[in-house]
Order: sequence, then structure tokens, then C-alpha cells
Amino acid sequence: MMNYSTNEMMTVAAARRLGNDSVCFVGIGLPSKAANLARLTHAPDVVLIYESGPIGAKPSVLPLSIGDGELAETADTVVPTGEIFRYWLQGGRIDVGFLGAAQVDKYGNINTTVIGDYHQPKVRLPGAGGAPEIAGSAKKVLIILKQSHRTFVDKLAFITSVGHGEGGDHRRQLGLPGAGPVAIITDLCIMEPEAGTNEFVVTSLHPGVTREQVVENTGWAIRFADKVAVTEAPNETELTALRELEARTAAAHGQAGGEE
Amino acid sequence: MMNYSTNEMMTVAAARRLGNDSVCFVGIGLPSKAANLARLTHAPDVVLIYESGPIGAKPSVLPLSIGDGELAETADTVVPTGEIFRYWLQGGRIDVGFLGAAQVDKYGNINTTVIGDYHQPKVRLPGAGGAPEIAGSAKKVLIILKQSHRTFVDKLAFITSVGHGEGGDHRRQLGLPGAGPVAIITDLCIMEPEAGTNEFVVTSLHPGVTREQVVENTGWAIRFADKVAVTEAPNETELTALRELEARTAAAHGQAGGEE
Amino acid sequence: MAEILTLREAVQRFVNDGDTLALEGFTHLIPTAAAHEIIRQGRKDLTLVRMTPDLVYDLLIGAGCAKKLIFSWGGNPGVGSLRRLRDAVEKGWPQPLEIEEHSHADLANAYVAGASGLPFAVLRAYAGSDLPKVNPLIRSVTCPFTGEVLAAVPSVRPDVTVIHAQKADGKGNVLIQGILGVQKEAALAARHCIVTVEEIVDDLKAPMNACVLPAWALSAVCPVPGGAHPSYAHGYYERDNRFYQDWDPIARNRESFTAWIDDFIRGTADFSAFQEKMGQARLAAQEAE
Amino acid sequence: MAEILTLREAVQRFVNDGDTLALEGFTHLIPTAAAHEIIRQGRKDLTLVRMTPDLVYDLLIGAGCAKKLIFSWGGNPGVGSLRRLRDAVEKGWPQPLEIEEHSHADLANAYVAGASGLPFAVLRAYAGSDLPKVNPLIRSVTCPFTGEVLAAVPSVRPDVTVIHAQKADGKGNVLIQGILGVQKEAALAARHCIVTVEEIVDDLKAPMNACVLPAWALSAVCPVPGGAHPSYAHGYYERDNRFYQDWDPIARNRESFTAWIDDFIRGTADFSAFQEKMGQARLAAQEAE
Repeated sequence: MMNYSTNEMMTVAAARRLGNDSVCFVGIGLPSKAANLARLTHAPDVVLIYESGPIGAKPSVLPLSIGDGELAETADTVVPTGEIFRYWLQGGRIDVGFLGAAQVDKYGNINTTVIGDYHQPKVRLPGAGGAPEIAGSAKKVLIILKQSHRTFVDKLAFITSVGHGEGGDHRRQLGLPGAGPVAIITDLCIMEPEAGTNEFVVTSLHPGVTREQVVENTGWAIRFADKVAVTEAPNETELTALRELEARTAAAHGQAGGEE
Repeated sequence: MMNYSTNEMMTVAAARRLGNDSVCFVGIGLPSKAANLARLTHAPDVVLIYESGPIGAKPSVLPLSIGDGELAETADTVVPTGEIFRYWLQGGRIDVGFLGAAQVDKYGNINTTVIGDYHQPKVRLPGAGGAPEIAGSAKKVLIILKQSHRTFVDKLAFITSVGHGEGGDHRRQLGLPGAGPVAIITDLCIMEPEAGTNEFVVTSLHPGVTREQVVENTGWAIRFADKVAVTEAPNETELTALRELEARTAAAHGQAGGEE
Repeated sequence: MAEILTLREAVQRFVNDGDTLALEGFTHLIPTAAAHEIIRQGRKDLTLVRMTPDLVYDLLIGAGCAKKLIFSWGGNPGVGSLRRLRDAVEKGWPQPLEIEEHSHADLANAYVAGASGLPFAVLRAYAGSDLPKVNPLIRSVTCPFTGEVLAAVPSVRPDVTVIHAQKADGKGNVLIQGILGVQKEAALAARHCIVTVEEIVDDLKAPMNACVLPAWALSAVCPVPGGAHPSYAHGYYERDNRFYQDWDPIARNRESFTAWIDDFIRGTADFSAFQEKMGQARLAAQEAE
Repeated sequence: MAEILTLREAVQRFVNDGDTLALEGFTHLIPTAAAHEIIRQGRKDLTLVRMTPDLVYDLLIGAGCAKKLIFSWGGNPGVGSLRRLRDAVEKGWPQPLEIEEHSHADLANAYVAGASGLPFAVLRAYAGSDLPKVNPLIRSVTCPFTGEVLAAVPSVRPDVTVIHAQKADGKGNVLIQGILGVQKEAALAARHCIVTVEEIVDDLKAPMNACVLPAWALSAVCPVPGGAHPSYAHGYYERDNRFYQDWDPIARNRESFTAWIDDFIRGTADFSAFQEKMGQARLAAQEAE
């Protein structure tokens, strides 16, 4: 078995969640990396849609921006951004919304707006982008981000994009069409919403990761499912595809595909 | 001077109302013929927009349908029909809406829907098409149709597309953005709205036409402006251009450009 | 995900009695072959949606397939009336036809709203027009910022949309070029979309920003060369203006119309058989002249 | 009707202090040269609208041109924060910056509504999000058919929109290809639109359904080759990823930023002089390595 980093484990675990033939609305950075890894391995027919306009993008290197020329050149078609949000996302045609986050809470709500008070911010984050409506309208949502006390927080300063809201059937009460987040994939584990409460609980630990590590790196009292699996380690096919993708990206851009 | 028909006079008189550089939303049939005659004579830069999608069409023969291939091939661009109505018409970018009609009343309101009761129609006409919103949103409107007792009626069975409504400032009260119809051009005369009442009165008689003829062919008590001009007869340039256009059309389609 | 099917299979699988059906194509790429096949299969009680009913809906209405028509302009372009549509509205033959009437701007916006997953469309329309008096589905909304009152109309969301396009690739991705009308919106507004195409090619060679409908947004792609006749397919064939003129006497009375569809549509196995029969009839007519 | 002008003339004629200004371009075709020229001409109190403020608005905000920002995602793509934007929001330097914050779907719809001449846009958005709590312009409307409550947002209708495109013809008709973003809508939503282009050609050779803005819908067309740097112009040059990285230390503190714009923008006569100076500086930096 090959050695691999925790970041590689995270990307591979996220990629595996994308089925072939699914239509995926891809955020830039980690989601884009995982989605393209899926396309280059088990899901060659996954359809990647970027908010800048490309539908069916098949980039050979990772984009640095959400609208790199490579995305347009490899797409089945390139439509206006308004159409992406109107006909394709709101129109109910996205199977999977694949999001990153600055912070997430136990119900899969996401903050990408601000740390501290909105009007007197400690840290001003980039803002919503496409996430609120991806989180609302995609049939399901996957969230990928590195786990730490600062990113997995008990109480978000700001809910930019809703997950399961206050838990339970709150999301349904809000009238949102999509099912919301079905998994959070981190460098330590996979969390999934518990039936009933819709609180995210750990359902799979990556190989070698302990429960204590997860607890230490989570800002709320994280719980574990009755049965916690061990994530299958990245196999050679996955790792090779990922590393070649990153190498092509570095060669093309002089930098890695954005992690942010 | 060349001989000419009353239909030719009507088309030429209508064409003259289109300024160069004006942006014209063109209905099929008589409006399309007059607008293209303008483009082929004094207004080479007039911009013709058809509801099917062509912007800046420059057909060498008259279209039989509102979406003939010739319109697409000669246009600056071809956009979806929804965009025509949304960005270009409702967006306030049309200088002149050029409409035909089945019936018109003294305030320039148009019926293209039904003769008799709507639910028990004597004659079912084609319906609204693009006219209600062209009549509403174009900065000004020109109406072209052959004059008769049956087409210039005192009371419309149905107002499909509004002109000056009930007259006076009724149109403004309705909140319509455009100025409404500024002329009705017929095979007998030109009518324009009287200041204040916005009732259409005859402001120019075509050469050889008498007031009696106009009165006989109008279903309401038509009035004449204080000064009634005599329309300038079609000149050789205009007639030649019109006849060549019609000849090209007949040769291409095996029929004349639709009069309906 | 689009399957590549015969038109017969596609209509069998996706078009049901009672469905709301949109056959779109704005003078260009009108899906005539699909209308024929729906008549052949004897579908009933359809609610037909189309901006310009044209000959395709004159056919479906006269053949007794429709109970309701949602439209904005019903004529035979460049010729005159739609005789079967008028007979149904004015005389209730072959059955009463409920009509729901809009303007082009309204229906175009309603398709856009349908494609956008919205229940209604907002537009500046109808002030001073009598149409809202006869169509209770033309309502209003007030802008929460300016107080302006605008028209609100229900979005169009057909059970099935059928359009015709120039070509598809082997996966079922479709390219439309030229006059686009509301086809893309009609396709995306529907639960199922069937696309008939002139041909299936290896590579669409689509310009980067062309109108492409991806296979996964469609239900069926059916090769039907000539399937838009008598309208045209840009780059393939021109509008058959003669047929639009010939249609008027055929559709003018009930007997000649019924004889025509019994002979040419119900009496042919598919569109290609129709084309052959029509070609022979025209040849015979020419020789008789 | 578009006049073909220098960028300097176009900004002098159409951009005024206090205007609402949209510089659009979604990672592609960002109108950087126009932002420079607005700084050179010292415009003040602008309300800036843009989905992704990017480096262009970091420049304008840091240079003191802006009093308000309407946006939906403010970062340096692939690098990190916009330092000048954050300094203005967090510390009020060089002046307080009012922010009005939306999501991408909201602003994209708001541009569409602006281009459509509507006062507001309707979309399914924001349920469960805190954004409506901090943006009183996110309101709601109720569907008059289904009763569904949807988000209503004001349309964007700038005084001036500036976009960059690949080419124009001699009349001023503009062709945009590749990633289109919201440029067409931003152009048509504005009272005036300035388009900077890579080149002016005899014939656009535009595919039939390409994104073409007709000259008569524009105010000015300005040839500015390279004017979208450090973003890219599809078919002309690639994204200068290095510049996005280099921007971070320049913008990181007030002194280095001010020195940079004094030197490279206020200290150059136009974009071509900027390009020359930038080229020399990069050469010198390479030699020093």
C-alpha cells in the first residue's frame, strides 16, 4: 500500500461519494479537486457544472479560479452565469452540490461570511458566493473541509448557507427543495446526519485516526454513530490519479489548484 | 411620375415614418414590408428586430413567417424569443413598435382577438402575439392597415393591445412606459392623435383621396385636423425599391410577402 | 438521461392521455413528425401549449387529441387562419376546445419561469388590454421596492415537451442553431423532453456558447430526418411555403381534413412512410397539372 | 449608439462622481484597465456593484474611489483575501465602506431583472440564511397561484457598466466568447455601457447565436489590448496567475499598496504605459532573482 497524506485521504473519500452519471455543482478548491478526481477514476460520466457557466467541464488540470479557460474549452456548453443559477440549479437539475466552508456547525450549516459581529467583524470572510442556493436547491449536498476546533464550531457567528438549520425537520419546515447535506468529509473522518435529529455524527474514521483526535478537533460535543466504520485507505489508482492531477496542475499554473 | 397603387402609397408612407438609426420591433406582413422598404431607401441603418429572435435583420426578400431563415442569416445576432421580449422590448430598447391590426378604434386601440363575444365568437382571429407588450413598451408605435368600415370601428369587441385607451391621458394613468401610437397609416390617409384628446384625426390625405372616401371607410365619426396635408406621392426611388423587393420575394417564395 | 429511440417508442413511453404537452419551435424546427405520431397513437384529452399553434396543432385539434389549448397567436403564417382551430373554438368540432389565451411576452416569460423552477413569471404586460378579463390566470404582483404593479402569470411546466433540432451526438447531446424561439426553455421546463433530430453525428462541433441541451437533461432523442417539414431546419432544408398554402384547402372543411389525416397520417406507419406517400401525391398532382 | 473612443475619453464622458458603477467579468474578461483609468481620473463616492469584487475593486476601494460595495463573494481567487476590501470593512481605511451583501444567485438574477427593465427579481433563495437579517433589501413576494413565498431582490440598474470583450467591429458591435458571466445582463441593465476590447476587426465572424452586443445598445467601445490583465481573454492571453499571487503582498499593507498605485497607476498616463512599466519592473525583478 502507498503512503498518503490526510489531505489525500480527505479528497479521495470525498471523490468516492460522487456517483457516475450524477450532475454535480462544483465549488472551487477542495470540491473541485475531489469532483475531478471522481471523474478521472470511478465516475467518468459525472457531469461537472461550475457557476461561471461551463456545463460538463472535463478539465485536465485543476482550475485556479471558478472560470478558468480550461473549463470552458472542455465543457459541453458554456452558458451565462444567470442561466446556471436559474435553469440548472433552481430548475432542480443538480443532483449534488459540492461545497467547501470556512466554518460548519453540527447541523451542517455553513458560515463563509464573517467571524465576530457582522457590523464590527473580527475577520471578514469572502461571503456567500453561490453556496446559499446550492445548499438550498441541490438534491443533496456534500461538504468538504479540514477539521479543527476553529472550523467545526458549536455556534456559528453567521449562517451563510443552511444545512439542517436547527436540526430535526427544520429544513423541511423552511420549505427548501433539496435534502441538504448528507455528508461532511474531513481529513479525519466522515460525518453523516443522524436519523431524526439530523445532527452530524461520525460514521467513519479514516485509517489511524482516533476518536480522541476527532473530539479534540471539533468545537461541539461530537457524537459517534453506533457503528463507526474505518474508511478504506486510498488505493493506488486513486492516489496515482490524484497526484498526476496535482502535478499537471502545478506544471500548468505554477501553483497548486487553490485549497481555499 | 410613376403610377402607383393605394397599397404602394400606404407602404411608402409608412416606411417614411422610420428614421435612420431607429430600433424597430417589426410585426410580420405590412409592417415588415414597410420597415424593409425604409431600410432599402432612406434609412439604411434602421435596426430591425423580429420577435422570433433576429436582431439587426437585413433580409433581401420579405419573410413569409416571423422566423424565416433569411432573417437569422442576415442578422447581427439571433437570441432566444424570451430574451427579445425581456431584455430588448421590456428593457426599454425599442424606439418604434410597428404593428398591423385586424381592427382599430379612434384611440388607436387594436383588436386581433375576436369578432363578437369572446366566448361565443363570430370570428376567431389569431390572437395577441407580441402586440400587447409592443404596444405597451415601445417608445412609440406605428400602426399600418387598410382602411374600411369593418377595420376602423367605433367600438372594438375586444381590446387586445392598448393605444390611448379611453383617450386623453388614460394611457399615462395605466402606467405604460411607451408613448403609444403616434400614427395610423392606411391606404387612404395618415391619422395622428390630436393633442389633448389623443383621438386619431386625419392629418394627411394621400394624393387623389377625398375626405368623403375617408369618412365612408371609417366606422367612427372621423375628424380632420385643422390643416390636412396631402401626402407626397411615392417617388421613383421608393417605388422601384418596393417593386424590386416584392419581385425578389415572389421569385424566392413563389408568393408575395404575407399581407396578413 | 436521453435514450436514443424511435419516435414511436418515445411517444409510447413518455406521452400519456391527459398530459400537458408542449410542441415548440418558433416558425423554425417545428416538430411536425411528433404531432403525426401522437395522432397515430390516438392520444386523447391533451392540454396543448404552444405560442403559435400553427399547422401542428391544427392537426392535433382536428384529429381530436386535444381538450385544451394554451397559446398566444393562432394562425397559418403568411396564409391566414387555422381552420381546425377555428372550427373547434367556434363550433366545438370534433369536440369543444377550452382555450387559455396569453400574449407572446407572457408565454415566453412563462417558459423561462418554468425552466427556472419558479411557479410564476413577472412581466410588465397587459395594462389596458382585455386579455386579463377573459383569462383569470393573468394576475398581478406588487414590487416590494417600488410599489409598481406588474403582471404575474403561471409558469409553463409541461409533462412532456417535444422539440426538433438539427443534430445530436451519439450520447444524445443536442445542438440547436438559428432561430431558437423558446425551445430550450420549453425543454427544461418539462418533466420529460423528447427531441427529434435531423441526424446523429459523431461530434456536434458546437461553438462554445451555442445552444446545446445536454443528454442528461433529456428523456429521448429520435432521429427523424425532415421531421420539421413543412417548417425548416436551418442548414438542412428550407420552409415549404407551398405546403402552408396547400394546407388551407385541406383543413378548410371537416371531410377533406379527415380524409387527409386518415390517408396520410393514420394510413402511414411512420414519418418516413408519410414522406414517401406525400412525395408520390405531389408528383401525381404535378403530372395532372 | 457606441462611439469608438479612447478609454480616457469614455471614462471622462460617462463616469461621474457618485455614480453606481458595475465592472463585470466573471474571472474572465475582467475590465482592469477601466478600473485603473477611474483611479487616474480620481472618481469619488462610487457605489460599486460586482458579484466578485476581485482585484479590480480592491484597487478602487483602496484608492478611495468607493463609498459602497454591492457584492456576493469578495476574495482573491486561488490566493486568499482581498486586503484592501477587508481593511475598508474592518478598519474603515481609507474611508468607511458601506456593504450590501447578496448571494451569487441573487445578484445574477438582479442583473437579469435589470436588463429586463424590471424593478425586482424573484428567486428561491435565502431560506434559513442569515443574509436577509443584515440586508434589508432582501424581501419576499408570494406567488399568486401557489402561495409559495419567494425571495424578492431589487434589480441592479447601474448608471454605468464597464465590461471587457474580445473584439468589436468598426461600427462598434461587440462579440464575447467563452465564459460569459453576467456581462451581457450588466451591459443591458445600465444607462451607459462602456466596452473595452482587445481589438477592432473588420468582421466579427460571430456564430449565429453568439453573444453579440449591438453597437446601438452601447455608449462607447474602447480598444485596450490586454485590458483584462491579470484575468484572461479567451483566444488572446491566459490568466496571469503569478500576478494574483504578487498582489497579496502589495495589497497587504496600506503603504505598499499606496506606493504601488502612485507608481503604477497614478504614475502612468494610460494602460499601455502601465503595461510597459509593469513589464520593466518584472524584468528587473527576474534579473534580481
